[in-house]
Amino acid sequence: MTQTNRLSGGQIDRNTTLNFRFDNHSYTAHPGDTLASALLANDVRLIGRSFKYHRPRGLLTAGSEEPNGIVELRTGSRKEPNTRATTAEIFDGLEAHSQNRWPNLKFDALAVNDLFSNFLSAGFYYKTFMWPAAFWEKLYEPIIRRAAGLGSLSMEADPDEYDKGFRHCDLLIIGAGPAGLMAALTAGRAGADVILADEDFTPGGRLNSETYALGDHSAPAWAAQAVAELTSMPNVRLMTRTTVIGAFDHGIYGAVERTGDHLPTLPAGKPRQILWRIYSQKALLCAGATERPIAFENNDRPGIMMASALRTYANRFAVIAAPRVAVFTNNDDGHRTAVDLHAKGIKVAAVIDVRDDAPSSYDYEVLKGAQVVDTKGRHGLTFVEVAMPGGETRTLECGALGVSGGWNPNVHLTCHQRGRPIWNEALAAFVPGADLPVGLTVAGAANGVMSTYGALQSGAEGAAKALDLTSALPDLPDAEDAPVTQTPFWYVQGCKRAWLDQQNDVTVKDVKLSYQEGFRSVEHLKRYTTLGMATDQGKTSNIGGLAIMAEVAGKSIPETGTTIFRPPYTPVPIATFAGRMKGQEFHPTRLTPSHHWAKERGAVFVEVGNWLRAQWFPLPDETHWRQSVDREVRQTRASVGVCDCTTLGKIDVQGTDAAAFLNRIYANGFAKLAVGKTRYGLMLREDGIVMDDGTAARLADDHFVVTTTTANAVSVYRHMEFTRQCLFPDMDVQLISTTDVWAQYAVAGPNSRKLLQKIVDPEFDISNEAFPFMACGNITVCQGLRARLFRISFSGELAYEIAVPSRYGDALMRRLMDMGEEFDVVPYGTEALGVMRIEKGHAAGNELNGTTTALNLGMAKMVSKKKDGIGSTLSERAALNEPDALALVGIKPLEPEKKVTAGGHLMNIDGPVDTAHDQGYVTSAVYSPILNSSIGLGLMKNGHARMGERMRLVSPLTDLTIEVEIVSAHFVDPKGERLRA
Amino acid sequence: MIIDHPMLGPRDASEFTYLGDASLIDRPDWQADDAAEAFYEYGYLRDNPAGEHQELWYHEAGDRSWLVVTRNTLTHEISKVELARDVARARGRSK
Amino acid sequence: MHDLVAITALGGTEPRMDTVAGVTCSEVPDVALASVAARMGQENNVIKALEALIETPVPDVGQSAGAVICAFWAGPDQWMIEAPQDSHEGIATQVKSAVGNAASVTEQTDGWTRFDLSGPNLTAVLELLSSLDLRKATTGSVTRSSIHHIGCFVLFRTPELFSIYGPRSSAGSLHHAILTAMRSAL
Amino acid sequence: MRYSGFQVIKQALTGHKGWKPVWRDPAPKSHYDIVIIGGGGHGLATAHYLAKVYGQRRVAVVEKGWIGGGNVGRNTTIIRSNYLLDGNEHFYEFSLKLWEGLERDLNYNAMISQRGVLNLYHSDGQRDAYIRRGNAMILNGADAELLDADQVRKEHPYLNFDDARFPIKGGLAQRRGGTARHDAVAWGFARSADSHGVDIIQNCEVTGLRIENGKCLGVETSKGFIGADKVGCAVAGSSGRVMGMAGLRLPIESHVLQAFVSEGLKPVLPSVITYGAGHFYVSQSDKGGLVFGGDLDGYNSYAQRGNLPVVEDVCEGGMSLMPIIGRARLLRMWGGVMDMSMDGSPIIDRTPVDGLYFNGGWCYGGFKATPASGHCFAHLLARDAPHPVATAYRLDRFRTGRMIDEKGVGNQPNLH
Repeated sequence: MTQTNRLSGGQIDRNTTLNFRFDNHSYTAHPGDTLASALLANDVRLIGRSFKYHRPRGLLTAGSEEPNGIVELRTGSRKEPNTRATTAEIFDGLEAHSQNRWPNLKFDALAVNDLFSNFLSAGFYYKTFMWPAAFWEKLYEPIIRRAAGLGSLSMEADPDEYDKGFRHCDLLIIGAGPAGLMAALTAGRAGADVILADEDFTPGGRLNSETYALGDHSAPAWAAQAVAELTSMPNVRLMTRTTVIGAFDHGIYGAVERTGDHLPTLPAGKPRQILWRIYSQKALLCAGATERPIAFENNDRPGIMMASALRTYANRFAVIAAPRVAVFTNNDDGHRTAVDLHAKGIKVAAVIDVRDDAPSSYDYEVLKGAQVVDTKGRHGLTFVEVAMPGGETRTLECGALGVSGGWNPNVHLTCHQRGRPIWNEALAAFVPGADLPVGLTVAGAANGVMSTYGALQSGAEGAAKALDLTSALPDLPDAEDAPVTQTPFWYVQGCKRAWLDQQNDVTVKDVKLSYQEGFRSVEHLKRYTTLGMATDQGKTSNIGGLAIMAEVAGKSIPETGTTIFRPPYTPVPIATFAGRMKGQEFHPTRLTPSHHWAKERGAVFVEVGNWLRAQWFPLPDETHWRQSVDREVRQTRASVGVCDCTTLGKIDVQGTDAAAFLNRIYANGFAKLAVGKTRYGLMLREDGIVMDDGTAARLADDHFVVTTTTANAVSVYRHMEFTRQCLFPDMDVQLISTTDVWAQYAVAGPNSRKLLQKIVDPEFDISNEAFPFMACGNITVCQGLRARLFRISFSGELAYEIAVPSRYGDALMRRLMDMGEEFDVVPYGTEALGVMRIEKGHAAGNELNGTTTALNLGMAKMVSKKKDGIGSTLSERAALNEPDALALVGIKPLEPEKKVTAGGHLMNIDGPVDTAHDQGYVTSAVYSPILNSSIGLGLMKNGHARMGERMRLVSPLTDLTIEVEIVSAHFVDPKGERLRA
Repeated sequence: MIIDHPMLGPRDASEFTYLGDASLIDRPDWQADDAAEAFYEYGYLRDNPAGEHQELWYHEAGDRSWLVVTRNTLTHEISKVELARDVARARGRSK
Repeated sequence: MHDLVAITALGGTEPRMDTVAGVTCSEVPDVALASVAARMGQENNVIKALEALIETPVPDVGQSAGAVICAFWAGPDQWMIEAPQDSHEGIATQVKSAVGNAASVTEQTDGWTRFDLSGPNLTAVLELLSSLDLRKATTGSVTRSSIHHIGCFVLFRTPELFSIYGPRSSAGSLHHAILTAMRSAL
Repeated sequence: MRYSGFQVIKQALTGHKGWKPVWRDPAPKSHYDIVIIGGGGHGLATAHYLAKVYGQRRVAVVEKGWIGGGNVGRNTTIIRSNYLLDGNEHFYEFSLKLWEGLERDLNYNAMISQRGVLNLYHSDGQRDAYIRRGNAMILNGADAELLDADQVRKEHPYLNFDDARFPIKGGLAQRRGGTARHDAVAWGFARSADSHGVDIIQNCEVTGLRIENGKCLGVETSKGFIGADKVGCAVAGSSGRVMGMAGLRLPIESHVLQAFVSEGLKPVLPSVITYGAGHFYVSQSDKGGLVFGGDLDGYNSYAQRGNLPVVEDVCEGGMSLMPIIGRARLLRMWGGVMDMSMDGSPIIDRTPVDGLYFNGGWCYGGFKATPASGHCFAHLLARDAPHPVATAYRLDRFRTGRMIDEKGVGNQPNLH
């Protein structure tokens, strides 16, 4: 027997029957159903358990404000915890499970918490579990943590894809109810670029749930007709299944489009969801209103719902929660539910209205001035107990109770920029305040205009006003226009346990206790009781809590505080915010022109910023990386090696003031650098700390090529543009990056010149005399390919850097390898590069760590005092120039086989080992195959004056203490004879 | 946020890189007697107003212009956007 | 003439071409590029010289102009000059001789990779890639923006053809981003 | 009233009638020995230690709104002492030790949970930096442990080891680090300070500082003038505004830092994890929410809210590090205003104005520092000399060049 609770009519497609499973039972449903309506249709009322007391939970609402009907949707790696059944569209094969229960939904062991609820009052945990100390960590907390949470993750990577997109419009309309549709028609007909976003899969909002007419159409039919017209307009984009989640600065709205959640499986390449960044000139919030409950004894049983939800299920989904229903209300709208249900042949046990002057009915009993004081039914409502005005009580049999405490405008987005809603006495509700996000206005029920006609009218007017339309407003259909006033009724007096936040189990009592203990501001209330912190963010519960706090404080609600909301409007999968930027696509990957060649050679690659660089090139017989690196170093120092240094930043600096500009940028001077020469450049931040280093080659009087470290290429370029545009705006200097233009290779080793002479075209003399150390120039190679040659050395060997247009990098590398065979040429990677620069004592990233000065690095002399170089003034501050300032030193273990550890600290040979006696630290360490010893560079107090001193190198973290000798940082060729050879 | 670039029109602020207070344009004279103190204040002290703030943004993913943006730090409202080079010249900077 | 073999930014010897639902993304390697930046106070002379070179008024902010040799706006008083590679291998030299000391010219040919997207419904693809207001994208307009964290130039040649320039070293990531967006949007 | 399990049971059986307000709601007296501006974590902690440790009896805390409503109530609740530089490390280790005894000290359960903090590294350079840091921690008496990739995988198998753009090479763990229930920290300090006679005056905004010939005489407030021998300012996030009333410019910028929490989930994360290749750190609260954050929005702001690009940046980092969270939903996002100092380290010092003392510049290290900050500020206020573990936090260190720059990014606050 299936769909026993299905009625006639509704907006579902009975020609198609879909199968789905909940807690491993099979059921059927129809297109147009949500999981919630489908469960109700199949008479499933118990759907979940509450957070704290594990009380049985059914559906409270029919929309995205649902706190109770939340499930784990789908299975395996696609399992979605805490999914609202009320917004989950049914699809064939859908599978869902209840959550936060064990062993099963009907018999939940932790329901025992409910028996002890009196001891688990608000904030009880702050007052206990403190003794003995260890018990919290070992016993109490683990128990609390195990009980934490509702749904569970699959613990597998999310296999679906997500996209991000960007859209622009004149007017963004948020919500496609009567106000939103009318606004879109008004703006669309006027030719404006409109985006109309609605979270539902069928636009129309409340119109889809009501039986009254608009003009000569039924409400849903009028909505469908409006949608049809909007869809036909090229300037209107209707985005269904799209929730506008946040209002951000300057008219930017975040919107999540659920493109795949209603599909059994995603088509190849298609996203599950898209995060849209919508850039709007103006925005109109037409988000409608949310019905609010009344708190009374045991008001949390499955079957007790919002009155409007009962109506929605009956009218839109043709589903009734139970054959006998009752309504508990403080306003006329509640009666509308009774009328609609009665018209569908549902037995209305009674309408219980707290008002003595409530409207009467011929069709069913209306209990005026009455209140629901208790309910029965373990897993679902069976009876409600009503206190009559006279004091006697009546018991009504019913399987569902519709509750209406009035309506709250959905002001959420108006608060996203910390705007505060204001209290409206007539509505007894908060309406949007004055301080809205710039460009946002509000229409319809969201603005407190509760009648259908009023919504249509304010939608039309809102759009016209936002776009400054002068044309006449479109004609509006006749529609119900009943004036709405609400007399607040928040909770039934004298009840022991009446729920406000049904998911977090926050009751009226908890709010009163919160007040009693001094937690009296709204912020304290919600933090102390967890009211409104559940997955529904208190959409139905915050206002009740605030009202009760006001009552006990003897203040008005506005005096007590406001309920403001933060983004997102409804919860959003974390993956949606990430889009495609995850896994390998987290950041772009930059490859050098000879990457493919290196791959062929079996290179091992390492990430350097976004670059991939060859780290070393293992040979088939090499089993450990050290074998490869040692070989690369030995071969380079013995003959010749080639290293891809394309990743170094290259900046073209031109203009008549180019030299003067470099004088500002670098601490050392460049004015007198001759054309055809290169110079090492030391760059300081304005605070006097070393920022970067590199070389500047002068190709012409007004043309330099500057190199930066790979890591700092972007920040150095930015710094140069700042200096050029903001500090020296009249300097004639132009900058452009050429990093990607040139493939550049270091050719190093005693045979490097011989190798280059085989490819450099004969008209270019690169002999030591014609092309000495630090020379540079434009040349051609391999019969006419334009290239640049720099005689600079990082390794300390006779070395060059040669650059060719990137497209030829691969070919040049292959050519160098062929031509170099006779010299036993070796390609080397960043590891060997690092070994050789440390052997040579060149400072690099580990030394230029953002805290070191030129003095620390032994380059104090380079900081010219004769010119206005950035950073020179602040580099003179006292503390940066103390006698025992750190200085760059070389570190050698007394026993060569002992390993120097980068990050180890230097301590005197005897004396205590603690921070008070810390002498410095090791910045870089490698094994030198040349010295057959582990070596390191370090920064040590007064280091340059302590050559030959023996120190202890301690690294308690890696459990190491060795004795080392402090030596010059220049382990290899200190006089620099090799690089000048 | 959106920055209305004086040449390019409205652009998403995520295309820009932020530096800080536009007073960073007013780099002191390195030869002045109080240069040390002046550079310390220039480098380290900020008005940090809760309200209108003139600040430097760099159009890194765009045309590489440095801009001076006048923005309210309480509301994020932007009231003025200028090319930093023009501002620097107006403040008397040259070479 | 040298005998070194060039490879494309994506690493092939032949340019890559992919088609999804009638939209084609093709790698265009045979383009010569040079940047021109006016020297201080020489802005007008540069504009005159460039006009002669591209045989049409120099493009305004955010615009491109020219037939065989095309110029597009890259920044204040700064342009990129674009020409067919085989006929203009020495583009930088050619431009430099045209502008003389009125401007700084820099070889940019190998700094960039170019992908041309052609076909219907291109905006559906582009709105997944960049925040540009496509309502303002008219024939000839050029914008520099970032695509998946990669700084690019987007040139709108016609409603059914536009070119994306990205840094050569990021060609693989850019190409992946474009294809992904095509498969998602089309 | 003393809190205990017994008390909870007793009250339950007597209808919870006996629970008293956790702190009084006194009217301000005309004069106090010491007035603390700011009823946040640091201000309340300062009051607690002034009263309990330094025997000060006439102390008031004035708070613009409700106590605990500032950054102590809007952070990601992490406590740790894994710092590199001595100036910081011994201070934060002092703080962590105070955390370890705090609940007994306050007789309030702040749910301090030493579940461990793990900082991942993704390159040899990062590893070397972490080794130096771990050594500094140990040499300062803290605990530190270096893990290689296999050890990390063993403890956190759900991290992305197989499809990572920046593979995890290992991590630096501090087992004693963890989390605390941030609101409870504020309430616990308030309750203790109040019980020691401190007046906590809420909804009392400081509108001015009364300064006569170089001496601070008290504070002008929305509840009138309150005289004080000494005024301590602990309003991180608004330091510029309050110290501006004394005409002082600070080495501080105010920036917004966003934080995020997911819907409640059954336990996933055993400890706090920080991604080394993206802007993302995360822990799981005792209620089951993933509490996470990342980088500053990057621009000066007092707005307590951020924008989408950083939300996306943080989630991109999260998905790259742990793709299992893809289908967990982000429930709520908010922003806190940070005092970002010029070297990323705090300031606890006298000011040029006699009788005016300053505590600020906490960047996003403020929460974990709460007990030590209060203790050291109390020491400074009571003894007029810096506490031994806070000697480096001088206001004039930038003039002399004694910056405490953990990140090495210099005088650009939004990079710290």
